[in-house]
Amino acid sequence: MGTGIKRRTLLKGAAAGAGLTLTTGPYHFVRNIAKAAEGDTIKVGILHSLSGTIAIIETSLHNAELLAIDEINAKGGVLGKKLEPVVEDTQSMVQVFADKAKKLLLDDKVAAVLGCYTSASRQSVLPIFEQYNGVLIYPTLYEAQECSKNCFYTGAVPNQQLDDFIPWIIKTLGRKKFYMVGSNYIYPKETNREVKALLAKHGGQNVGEEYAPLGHTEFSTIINNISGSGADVVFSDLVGDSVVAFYKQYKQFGITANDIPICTPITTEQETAAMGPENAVGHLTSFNYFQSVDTPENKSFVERYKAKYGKNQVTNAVMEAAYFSTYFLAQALAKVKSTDADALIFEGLPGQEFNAPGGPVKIDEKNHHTWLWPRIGKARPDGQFDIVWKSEQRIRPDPWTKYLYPHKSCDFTDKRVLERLKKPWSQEKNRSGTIDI
Amino acid sequence: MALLEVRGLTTRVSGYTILNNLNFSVEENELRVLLGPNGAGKTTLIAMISGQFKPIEGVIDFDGQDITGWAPYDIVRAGIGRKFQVPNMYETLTVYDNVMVSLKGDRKVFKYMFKRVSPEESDRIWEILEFIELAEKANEPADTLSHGQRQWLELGMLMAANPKLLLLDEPTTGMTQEGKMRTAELIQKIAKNHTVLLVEHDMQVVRHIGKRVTVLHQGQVLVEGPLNQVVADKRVQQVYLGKGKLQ
Amino acid sequence: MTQALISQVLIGLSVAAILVISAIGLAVIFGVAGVINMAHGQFIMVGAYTAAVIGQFGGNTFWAIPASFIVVALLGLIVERAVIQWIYDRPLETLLATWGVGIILEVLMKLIFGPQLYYVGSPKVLSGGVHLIGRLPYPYYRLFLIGMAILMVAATFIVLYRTNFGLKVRAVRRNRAISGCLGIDTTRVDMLIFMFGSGLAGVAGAVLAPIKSVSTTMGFTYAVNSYMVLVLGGVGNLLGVPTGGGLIGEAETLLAFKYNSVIGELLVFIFIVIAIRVFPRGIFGYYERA
Amino acid sequence: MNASAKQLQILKSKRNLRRTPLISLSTIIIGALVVAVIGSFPYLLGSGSYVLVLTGKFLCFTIFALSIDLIWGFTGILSLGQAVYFGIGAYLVALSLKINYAMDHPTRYGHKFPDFMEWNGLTALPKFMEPLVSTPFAVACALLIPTILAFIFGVITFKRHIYGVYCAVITLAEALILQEFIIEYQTYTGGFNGITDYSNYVGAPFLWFILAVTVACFLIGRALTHSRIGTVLKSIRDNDVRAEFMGYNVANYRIFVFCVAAFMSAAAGAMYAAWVGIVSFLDAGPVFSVEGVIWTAVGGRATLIGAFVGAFLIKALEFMLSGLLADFWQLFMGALFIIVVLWMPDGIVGTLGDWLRKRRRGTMAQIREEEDRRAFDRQRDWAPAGTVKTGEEAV
Repeated sequence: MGTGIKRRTLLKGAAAGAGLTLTTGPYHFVRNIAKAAEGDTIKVGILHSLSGTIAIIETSLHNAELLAIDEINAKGGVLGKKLEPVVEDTQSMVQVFADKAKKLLLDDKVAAVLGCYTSASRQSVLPIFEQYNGVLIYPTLYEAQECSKNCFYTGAVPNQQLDDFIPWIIKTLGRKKFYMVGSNYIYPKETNREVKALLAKHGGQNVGEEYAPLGHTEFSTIINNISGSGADVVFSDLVGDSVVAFYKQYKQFGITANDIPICTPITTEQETAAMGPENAVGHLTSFNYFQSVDTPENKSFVERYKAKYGKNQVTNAVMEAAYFSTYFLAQALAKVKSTDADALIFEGLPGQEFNAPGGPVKIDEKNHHTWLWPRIGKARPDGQFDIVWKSEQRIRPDPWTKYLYPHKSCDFTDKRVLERLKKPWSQEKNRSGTIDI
Repeated sequence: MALLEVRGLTTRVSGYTILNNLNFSVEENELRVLLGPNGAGKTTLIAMISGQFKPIEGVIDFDGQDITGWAPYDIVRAGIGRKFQVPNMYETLTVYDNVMVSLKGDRKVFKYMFKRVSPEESDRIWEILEFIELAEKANEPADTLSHGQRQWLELGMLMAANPKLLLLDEPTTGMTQEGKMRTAELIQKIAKNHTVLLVEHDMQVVRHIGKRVTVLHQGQVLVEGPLNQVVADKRVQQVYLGKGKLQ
Repeated sequence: MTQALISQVLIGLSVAAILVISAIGLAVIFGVAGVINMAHGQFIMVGAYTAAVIGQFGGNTFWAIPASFIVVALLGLIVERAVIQWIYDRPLETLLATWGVGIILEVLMKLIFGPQLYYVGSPKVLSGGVHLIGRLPYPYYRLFLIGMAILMVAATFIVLYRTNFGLKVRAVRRNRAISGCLGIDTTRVDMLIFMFGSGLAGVAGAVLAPIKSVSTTMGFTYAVNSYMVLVLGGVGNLLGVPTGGGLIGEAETLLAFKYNSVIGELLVFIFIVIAIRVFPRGIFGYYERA
Repeated sequence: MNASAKQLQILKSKRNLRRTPLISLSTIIIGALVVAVIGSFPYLLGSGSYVLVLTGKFLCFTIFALSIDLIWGFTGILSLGQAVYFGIGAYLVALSLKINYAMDHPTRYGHKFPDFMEWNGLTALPKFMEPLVSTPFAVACALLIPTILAFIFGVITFKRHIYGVYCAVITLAEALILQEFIIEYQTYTGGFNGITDYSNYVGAPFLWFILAVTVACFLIGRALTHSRIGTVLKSIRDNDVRAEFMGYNVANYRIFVFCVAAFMSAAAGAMYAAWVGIVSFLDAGPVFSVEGVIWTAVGGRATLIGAFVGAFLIKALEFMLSGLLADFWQLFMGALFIIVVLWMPDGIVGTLGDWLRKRRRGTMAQIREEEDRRAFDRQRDWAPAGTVKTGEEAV
């Protein structure tokens, strides 16, 4: 016991030392190495989950972004410098997203960050980007009702996915009784609100609405309810594992696309491949891009992607967005000839055009969302989609859905907004471009 | 009156009647030896008294109060200490702490929280440690002790708890002959100022201690009386035929 | 309404079957070998991936079942030899070690197969369903699952209670030292029983893959559910598995039918915690003497 | 050995047994050093630094690990639901901060109350949440509610003699329930998104506050485990049946320490929420609980400092590796757990301690000799199956 004193103190010393050095020491060492490389490269943060439940989709975004960066560097980079991706694994946990965002901004001092997939992750990092005035390019379709100064949204917003989709279902398919199934978090809930608004507008009918826990894979009950509700079309915004389990069990309970088709704004080629085409065939998806899009740009994009990541890989809309977002960033950097955040946000990125695989896309000058080409695809027996409808013109993004928020809009060229945003974050915490009209 | 009195005690385990309407009592300051062939219900009786099991019928009176069906710790607080068949202490604690934890005193959480070891208590601990000849091992964790020493340590712990009645369940199991003898002496020392109920197989030990003996058979008292008289008893010899002969 | 309810009860049966199938392997490893196997979910996951690979070569579930059993049993052998055999006497620490094993398995599988979801089809024979009651047909595959559940429980019962090996297993479980002295090769018994349990987990993966999604992260949920089933039913008694599974499965589906899936899950968990407080050793668990 | 030598021995043991002071001087010195280093981070690294942010977080984790160490390492209760108390503490504080923040910073919908309530269809702050507007009240709740909860759980668990594996699994289930609950009632909890975008307190003053609380927790832990009650707790861990038959009401001791631990976790959670500015259901879930257990195991059970080492070491490794080799860094974590369990069951600190103790006893040769003697002693008289569970021989 007595001899224990010295021992215990020795331990405390050793332990404490170990603890501290291990937190700070190597970390700074690594950081300094990175610093040495600085100057001849432009750092770009890649912030996706490579492990955990969301890694399934986010890894493909991460791949697409790296592909684009390689291509850009192959063409000589930007301003004579190479783009240097700083990859972080966010482990599908929102806290880690927040952590790593801080790291990228404070320590790596990246020019901009490409990243996030779920709304949860975006909302967890946005406050940080606003506080430290970074640039986030967010390539995912999302529920809208948001426009932050520090974020550029290159994915579809509801008015680009639903405004034509719902009427099309009602008119062309002639199906009016909707049953809504969704995962239990913000994206499906907001989307379904909009769907309901559209139904009211176009004379559709909402016969049921149900939410399953994220990662839920037992849908027999929900399917039973669907068949009981007399619905003639299912609107699903399930995500992740749930999608696959739902379609499989749907088929096993003997419901085909001819009886009750599943219409969804989120099921991609990746899921149809995972659930087995025979389970998906005939069901409908509304997206701005499908692998089957018939343009030379897309053909070569798919080829290059498969060449880099393997034959059996499929491309999807979110990946396409991730891909052209990277090009947007490169072009913007070239345009403003600096990595200054405000320059990128106000001159660089707005109005950027790029001839994406899915057709020419453009970042809106006013609301920092992206003009896209809505399409409706019908799943084929080979897991690809037949494009059964394509909008004639590029659709303007509408961050504030007009059916829900008629008196709101987002405009970063508006005086009031600019006034507000001139102030530093410490004085003015509201960094959104929302204005009332 | 008797310190411990057991009336009509009955218990069954999975259908077998272990104790069958057992009547039995121990006087103040006596050293009582409990004999009996295997399965006679000796250990069960101990378990009943110490509250490990609840009897189906019957009453256990201790020191004038009915302790039937009490929780073990309450029974201990009432003044009954138990020594297990297998040596049974706190392996990672030092010998000293083992005894210290067992010291008599209030055991309520909050009363106990701020208590320190008083000089008197410390002296008591060392007294005991020397009594059981483990003083020079006071700093060693208990699991470094040999089997015999473990048995002794547990006896020491019981002394520290200083109960009115000690239940000793075969304290000499697995000891060498001289180990047994020394244990027997130790028990006699203890018995000077405690009441002891001893379960023992080894006749040499019993002879050595040799006071009043109770023989259990099939869950009932067969004979009770001074050793030599019991040994002479015909029924006892019958019971023990084929089993360990009473030589 | 009543029709829907009855069909719901039937569906509940299949859910129960799924729970039983995923729990039976754990019942052997946890209940018999006494190892708190946190990697159970990952074992199931490996089984499912085996089925996926078999599928790539054109084999269907019936091929996948033996294949997964063998593969995961071998995996179990490796884990047991490398890790578990040293810590049988420290059950709570098997929890930590196997947690590590689980992580490693997940990462390895991700490195080998990539992060995307994998596809496992159900055999042609079992596509379609039979009209029992209500509007919906009852899928053959779910009948098959119920059959599998019964089969697996029966098989385990026979192995544990009707074979010489099972006798040894139970002997070792009661008292390792003594059975060792009686000339039972305890190491071999431990090894085999762990392999058997793992194999069952593999089978679970193989038969569940066609109705669930197959990804490297699928494991955790199964592990959790299995533990719930076991603890509710009672560890160390085979009857506990179907009981626990049945109760949870039916409760979950009926509650989900009455309210919704999320509330269903919630209520079931609460119900379990209360139940365990009432039966500390589970409904069928036996009490250690003393 | 002869009598006089014996007496000498005894005297020596007596001298050695003079209780170590609550905290030895050298401990104070080194402890102060560590505290000083961490406390000066804001100046060493700049108040905006990322490492600073992490340090505050790790300190909260340290307290969390410490609480697990108290119940697991010292009393032998393995709880896989400790995050329940951490989570409740964190959520209550986060809610209060969020409500206040929303009041003067309109959310993205332009309303004066948390946005997750808005998109779940509320039009105003629900009545029962209005008390949370006062942060002190929220903090009080954050500390008390978990403790009371722990008391209730403790009573219904330990009074029924549930411990070991069953306790582990029940507590696991509790963590799952809370997680489900948070996700389901997202109207009030933010659900899957968690609660974010409120003013956090990153900066020197709050770091020092966290540091102070951490030190306090260590002192409490030390006082608890070093005092006489600590010995009782250890004896319960070693052999609860014997303790019961020594007249200790084991259940009460378990409940007591369980409540203390819950209180610490809650405090850690409360500070965590205020420091990092985001909480999610994961902070209340089973995975986080198990992580805590693993920190304790790696650092060293039954050694307070082990909690500190474990939490810092693993979290630091995790965050560095996940940056350097994003794809397969987790392999190392998995391997680490296995290695620790197999080769250093007492964790890093414990193993170091053993080693030092042995060194002090003399040369390796002497040690081996001693070990042999011990082994011989233990063999000397045949021990009955020492493996038999206590009390099993009864009946």
